[in-house]
Amino acid sequence: MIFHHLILRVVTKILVGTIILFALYVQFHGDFSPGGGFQAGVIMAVAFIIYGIVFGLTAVKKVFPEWVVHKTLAFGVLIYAGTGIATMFLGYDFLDYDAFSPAHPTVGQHWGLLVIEFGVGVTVTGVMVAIYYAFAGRPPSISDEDW
Amino acid sequence: MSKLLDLQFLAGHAHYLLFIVLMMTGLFIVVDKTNLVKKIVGLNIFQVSVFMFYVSIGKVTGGTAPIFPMDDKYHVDKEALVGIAYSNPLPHVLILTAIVVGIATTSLGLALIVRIRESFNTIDEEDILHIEQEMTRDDNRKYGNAMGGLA
Amino acid sequence: MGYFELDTMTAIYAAMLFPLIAMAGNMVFAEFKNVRDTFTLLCAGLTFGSVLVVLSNVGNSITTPVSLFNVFPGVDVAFNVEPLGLMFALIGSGLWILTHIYGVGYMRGNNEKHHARFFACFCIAISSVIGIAFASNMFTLFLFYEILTVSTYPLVAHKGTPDAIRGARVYLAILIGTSIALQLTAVIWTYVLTGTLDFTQGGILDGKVAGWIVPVLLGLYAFGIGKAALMPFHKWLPAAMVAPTPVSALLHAVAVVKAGVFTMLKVGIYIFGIDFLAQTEASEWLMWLAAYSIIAASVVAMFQDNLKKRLAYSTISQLSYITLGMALATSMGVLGGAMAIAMHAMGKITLFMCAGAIYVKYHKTEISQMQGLGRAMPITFAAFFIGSLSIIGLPPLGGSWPKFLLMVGAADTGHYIIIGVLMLSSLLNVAYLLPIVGRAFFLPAPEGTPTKFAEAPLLVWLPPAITAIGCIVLFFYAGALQEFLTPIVSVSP
Amino acid sequence: MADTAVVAEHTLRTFKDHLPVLQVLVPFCTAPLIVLLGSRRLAWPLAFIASATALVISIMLMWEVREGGYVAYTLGGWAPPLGIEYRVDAANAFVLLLISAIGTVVLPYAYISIKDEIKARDHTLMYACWMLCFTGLLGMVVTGDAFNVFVFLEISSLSTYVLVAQGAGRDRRALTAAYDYLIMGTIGATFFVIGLGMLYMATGTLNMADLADRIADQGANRTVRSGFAFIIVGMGLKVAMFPLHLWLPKAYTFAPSAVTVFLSATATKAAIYVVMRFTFSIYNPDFSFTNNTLEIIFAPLAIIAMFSASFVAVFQTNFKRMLAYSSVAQVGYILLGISLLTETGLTAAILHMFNHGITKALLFMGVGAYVLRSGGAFYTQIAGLGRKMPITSGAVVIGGLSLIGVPGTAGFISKWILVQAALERAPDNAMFLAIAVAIVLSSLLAVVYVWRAFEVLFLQEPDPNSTATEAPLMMLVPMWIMAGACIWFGFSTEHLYEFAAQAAQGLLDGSQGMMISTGQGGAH
Repeated sequence: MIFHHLILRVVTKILVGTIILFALYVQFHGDFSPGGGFQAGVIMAVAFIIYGIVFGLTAVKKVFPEWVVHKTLAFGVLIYAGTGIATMFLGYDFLDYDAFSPAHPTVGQHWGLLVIEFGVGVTVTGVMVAIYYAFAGRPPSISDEDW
Repeated sequence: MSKLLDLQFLAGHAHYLLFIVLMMTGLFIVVDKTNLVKKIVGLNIFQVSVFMFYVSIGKVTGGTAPIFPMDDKYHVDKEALVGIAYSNPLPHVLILTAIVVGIATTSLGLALIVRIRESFNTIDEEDILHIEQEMTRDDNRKYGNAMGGLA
Repeated sequence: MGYFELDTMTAIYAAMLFPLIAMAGNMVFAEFKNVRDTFTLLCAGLTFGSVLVVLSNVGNSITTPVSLFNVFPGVDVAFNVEPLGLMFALIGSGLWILTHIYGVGYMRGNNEKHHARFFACFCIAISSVIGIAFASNMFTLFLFYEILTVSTYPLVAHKGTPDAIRGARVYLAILIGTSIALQLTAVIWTYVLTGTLDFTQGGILDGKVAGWIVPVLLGLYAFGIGKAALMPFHKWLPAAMVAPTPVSALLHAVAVVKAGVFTMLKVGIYIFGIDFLAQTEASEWLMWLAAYSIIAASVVAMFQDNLKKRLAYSTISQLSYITLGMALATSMGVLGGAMAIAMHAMGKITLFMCAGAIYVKYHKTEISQMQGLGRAMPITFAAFFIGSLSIIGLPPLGGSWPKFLLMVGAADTGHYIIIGVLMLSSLLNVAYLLPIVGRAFFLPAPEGTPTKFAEAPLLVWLPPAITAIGCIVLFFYAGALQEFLTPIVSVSP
Repeated sequence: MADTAVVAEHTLRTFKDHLPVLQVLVPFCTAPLIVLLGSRRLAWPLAFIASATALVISIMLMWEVREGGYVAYTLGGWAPPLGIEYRVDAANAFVLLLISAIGTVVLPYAYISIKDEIKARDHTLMYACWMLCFTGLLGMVVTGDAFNVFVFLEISSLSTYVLVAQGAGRDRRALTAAYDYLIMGTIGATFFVIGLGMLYMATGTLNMADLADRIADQGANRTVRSGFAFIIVGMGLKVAMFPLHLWLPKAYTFAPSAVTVFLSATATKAAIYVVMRFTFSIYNPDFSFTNNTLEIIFAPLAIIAMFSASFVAVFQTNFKRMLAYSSVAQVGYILLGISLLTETGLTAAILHMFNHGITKALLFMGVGAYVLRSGGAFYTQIAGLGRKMPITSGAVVIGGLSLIGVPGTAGFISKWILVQAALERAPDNAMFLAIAVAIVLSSLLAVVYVWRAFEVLFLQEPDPNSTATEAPLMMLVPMWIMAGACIWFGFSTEHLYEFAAQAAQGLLDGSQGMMISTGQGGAH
């Protein structure tokens, strides 16, 4: 835990929340304005990464443990695929969102898109954070046996 | 092309030229540099050139971002649509995928480099090559006379 | 007896199956040698029995092919019976019984290792011989031809000594090499040209091809059938002599080499057709090559001191008789060749078994060491004597007929030089075979050579004695045999 | 509940329509599931169930297209050419079957081999990667959208790099092998994308069938041609086409045995399928440039590969590496079959894809078993194991014979048909006679390198203090399934042959081949 760089830490603490908020905005606004899962995911990840950079890996791992990261990224993919499977169970093609409200396809598309974008967002967040952990979490030189 | 150097033609295809230049730069780095990380960088430049190529395909002169103008109730307002040219979104979408793939490749490559660094203590191709030749020589010293008789 | 009411195809399959059962038995009873060997003997008997059933059912008529299964459109694994194949099957399975008895005696008397593996591979070889004999198209024949090659490799390399391995390598390299590089090409080419591979009376190529292709194709076949040991692809035969004698006896005097010349005859008769060969004169060169092989091999044989090597070279020259018979492209020649298969088999196996007997008893391989051994092993050497006379082709021994027929065939086609060649080769045979017997009986035995009667074990000297008698018997049944074989040359409507 | 019953009934009715997407979806969902559960005990069963399901699906697909025609499926209900379309005809049904069958048979084997060769903590992720690789390969083959091919290609490649790198536990050279493969593979994939971009410029579509039509309409122009060049080179890297094969031997040698088995039997095959699809269906083979590429570039390269790679294989001292080189040579056969441009030739190529798949899988499995028992694949390490591990070695012998192409084995059939194809063209061009001879001669080299292995295995004396025993049953069963397949398809090939011919026809019909529709898939 690093105790210097007061300004950095204060600013970060303020920023992280905002970043997450913005990420959520991009996420859920993505289906009718620029944005979407990919961008939102990366932004969300940025929140954690900046936290990690400033407060150290151990701190951020307390907030967002590594195993949770792995589950998250797997879970996002499942949300995505699950949506498709759901449409299939409703008797439509894979990922045919009309299934969700056959009466008003637009609405169906809207919801479907929202869900899968959420899945994408979750996955991207997970992946980005995972990559950050993977590289940041490695002491520079370590013998092959003990890791 | 009557003229030897058709400037108009070149100007018209500037983005292709740029794409080619970038691509060649990338490839050259991949082939020439012995530092594994630099190779990855070269690979990235190479891929980026392709992304640019795709994006440039999608451009429609005077086209704008392909998003329907909406009124406050999130309904497409028909009259705003009139006379708007949209760029072709498909290449951009494709490239979004390609970019993601690129990121995955890069991070995987870097991860491999980290491991290589850990087990070879170098990220320079030449040195690694020497080490590996040494290993092969050891193998042959240990098992080399295993020709199972003359073939 | 219900057993004889087996229908022909079942009998054929049975004949191919029993050896495999025997193989399985060898694997299972690997440890109990008596059980194992009796079991194998039983299977050998049954195999011979089933072939006899085929004989009694079919006689010397030619049955229509029955397809076992279709491999891919236009090519299938199918079998039929025709006199030549039936004769080959009879020889193969019949002599297997004797050789097995002999083999048991030899392997035990010589205390070789890995009996089970040895006999197992032996069984596979026999099974594929039966397959070759009854194959009704070139594909099937080629299939079993290759299985035979692969299954005999472990037998040749059996001793596992470096030179055994080297010999086995030569064996494999030449046989696989020729068959894949040349024969396979020829077969596929034939298939592409004619769209069929079935053996049909009068050949399938007639009218399909002409000009330069015919000799080329014949060449691909003639050299591709490496087992026929046509020069220059004969080296494998001497090389394979590193194998234990039973192998040399059955496989390199009967099964393998005869499979080669048998294939050669089949190709000549049923793929090209004698008349087609005759009119295109495509086989002219092959005839001369065969003639050359006959003389050259005999000459080489004269200078071999190792008994088995000498016999090997003599085999090479004898095989070329059969190739010659095919190349003469006359019915007489072909008949001669066909008969030579039987006669030579009988004679040569005798000689090899005798050689083995000598080795088992006194571990002598070089002819020069065998002086005066005749007093110790009279029966063996008597058998050897008869065998050599049969090879030379003197009446009253089986070997005389094929030579006679070949000469007639040569006379028909007006190749009088060939007659001379045959004469000469007989003289050469005399020159390289009889001295062995002569030395054994009449020359004074050097120090250390036992002189009082001490034969090899019963199991080892009995079989050659039987085959020797067989040589004499065959002389009197030659006519019948010729009768039996005639259908193969009479072009059916 | 009533409506669930309705839903269930509805689902059953439409299950058949969903086959194409399920083929990919099942393994695709399994991968994250394995990670999510994160249980070492559940990972393998899940993977196995997924592959088995994929196998069943591929068989059902094959059954649907056996009469020719195709099954189409539109993703998200967007009609092609706009939406992504999955389209299965005889050709890809065949490859799908090969891949899923191999995947299913290899997994039980992999269970032991992976346990032995890889640290326990990596197992779950390992199987997840395996599933992703499986997904990618199936996807490459099943999809009817050109860009989708690239996506799946990358999915499979990325997971492949990871899988190869797993060999680092035994030999650190696996890392560099994976790295080299990554660099080359990425360049190849990117070339492929450039090619697609050019196609898109020229035609404005990425749907294969649509592409085929438009190219047929507008004929060859410079963009289309250069696109072809990029695609062929890009895929050539993945196929390990002769001069572009450098990554293969190293990757196959140092990857974990199970991974090598899986990759050698499937990865190159999927890439070859893509090459076939592009050269024959999308680029109409009547185009002179397609023709020339095949006859002037593919054929010579293939022949060089057949000889040079086999020749190198002869002098290897490591069984695994030897087999890797022979793989390069065998790819040569397949490409040669493609370059003959006749239906027989293409049939031979497709058949050889299949036969070589099972043969190589069998042989590499054998190597894996030896590695498991004697700790290495060098000839000195496996010397005399033929007596210590008779059952394994028996299977290896069958595989070796099939690799040589001895009659009675699968390898013989495809070689036969290949030679036949060459000879059929001999009358109009004597060069093909030479090619036929080249094929048989190169298989003689196969005799040499295979037989060396046999002699080492059976004729050399085993190391006295080696404790090698017979491989465990879970390895033997898959091996003998493959061995049985080698024998079976060496004798009764007719159905396989007819299907391959069917596929070849479909491919050779070019754009028309993709137009004939009998089975229309897709719900509603």
